[in-house]
Amino acid sequence: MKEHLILRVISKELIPFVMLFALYVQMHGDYGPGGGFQAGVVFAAAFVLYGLVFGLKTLRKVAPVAVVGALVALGLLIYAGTGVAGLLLGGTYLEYGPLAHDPVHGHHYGIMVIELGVGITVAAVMITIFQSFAGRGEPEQD
Amino acid sequence: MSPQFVIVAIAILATMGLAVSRAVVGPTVFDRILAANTFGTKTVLLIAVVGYLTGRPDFLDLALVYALINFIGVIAALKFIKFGHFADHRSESNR
Amino acid sequence: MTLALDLVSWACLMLGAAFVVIGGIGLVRMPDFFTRTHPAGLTDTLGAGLILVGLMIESGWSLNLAKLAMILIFLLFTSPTASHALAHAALVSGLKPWTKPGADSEQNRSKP
Amino acid sequence: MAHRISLFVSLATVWLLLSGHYTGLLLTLGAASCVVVIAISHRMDVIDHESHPIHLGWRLPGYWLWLLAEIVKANIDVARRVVDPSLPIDPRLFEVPAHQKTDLGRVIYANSITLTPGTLSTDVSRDKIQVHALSGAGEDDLRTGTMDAKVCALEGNS
Repeated sequence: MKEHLILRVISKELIPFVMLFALYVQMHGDYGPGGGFQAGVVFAAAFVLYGLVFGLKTLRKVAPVAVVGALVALGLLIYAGTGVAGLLLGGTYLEYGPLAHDPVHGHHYGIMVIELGVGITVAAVMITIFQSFAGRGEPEQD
Repeated sequence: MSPQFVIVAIAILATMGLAVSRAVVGPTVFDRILAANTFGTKTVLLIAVVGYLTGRPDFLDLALVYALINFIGVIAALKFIKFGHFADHRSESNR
Repeated sequence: MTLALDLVSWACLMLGAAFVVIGGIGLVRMPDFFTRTHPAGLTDTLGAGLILVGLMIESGWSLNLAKLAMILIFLLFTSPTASHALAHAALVSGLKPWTKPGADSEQNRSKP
Repeated sequence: MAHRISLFVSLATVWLLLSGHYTGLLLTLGAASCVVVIAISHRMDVIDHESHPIHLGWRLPGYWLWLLAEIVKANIDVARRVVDPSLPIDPRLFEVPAHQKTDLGRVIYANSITLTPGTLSTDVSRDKIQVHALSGAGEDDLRTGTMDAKVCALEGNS
């Protein structure tokens, strides 16, 4: 659909704002509806739109399968790492209190980092799913 | 409860019902996608109005997300009925 | 909120609701796909616009106003794009537009 | 570069309007988000004069106001036709010339046509746009070329 003029121009206009909106949902998880999972899905939606309009090959160039796969693991590592950090600092697994001097701040930062991990993993998994499902029925060439 | 929001919500719901009936009747696949698109944009409005009706304008974030997903969904559905799959096509000559 | 603003908000919401319903009726009444896209556009432009403007007046100067404006701008960008893509795909796939029976409008029409 | 700066400004504005929490932490995160988005957009190659038409400048709001009036007129016309029991429609498919010099101009023209109910652009090529109109009135309106000229003026000479 790359040749589709209107779709191409409008998508180019929209994609940055979709991504920014996803990050807004990510960062404001404590204040309103939102959080890591929703943010990840919206962020991936920007890539899905990009892939639909500009083609799967271009999407693979922008978000290589290896990098996206690594991001799935990175998000999980951030999540688990926060838990272990709490453990090392004298709490239990996934206890946020000890992460900062003030337990309230600790909770705040802990949740934010955990949500970031969730967001990265969800976005990366969604992009991976799109790439592998969209690849079905691909002409066997290139 | 403010009556104007109730009236608007009912009007939107009625239109959504009409859109669903069009989606069921068809007859072509494009009619159905058009009806689904209309249904989607009306859902966005409904979320916004219901947010005000219940005094929780936080819902506006959800309305934005829904508008976005609706657009991407229509484009995806179009691409799918056109090519039968999402992969790159050898002859993408659809200007 | 002052009475005047309240009245304007009411008027916007009611007019918007009316346009949305008329668009819905048109969606059912029109004879073929291409003519149906026009009433669908009705609900997406003035219908959605008036309802969102009514809500904007209702919310006053706040961040909700900005969010409503964003929804409106987003709809105004995406809805014609989706309609165009749909109509284009329908035309390419060989769907013939319905014309008024008996009137061969394309040939008979004198170009102004 | 100018497009990146303008994208940053608009992204930051959107963030501030969405956020509503102006604490140090969230403002820092917001700035970081804008930078991340610009980095990814750069990688996607979606920042250019098409997606971010700063060269249109202040002519754009004026055009929008004019378009708004057109939309209102067209809406009332189509609404009248829909509620009329005899359904007075006479749909037709035709082509109108498009004198815009750039792709962006043609996109604005085509989307303006679609945005006014009663006319719907179905195909865009180099120098003409195929339009489906609900009635003769819609066709006559477009054939006067007012909208075409307005979009051309919007493009300017840049």
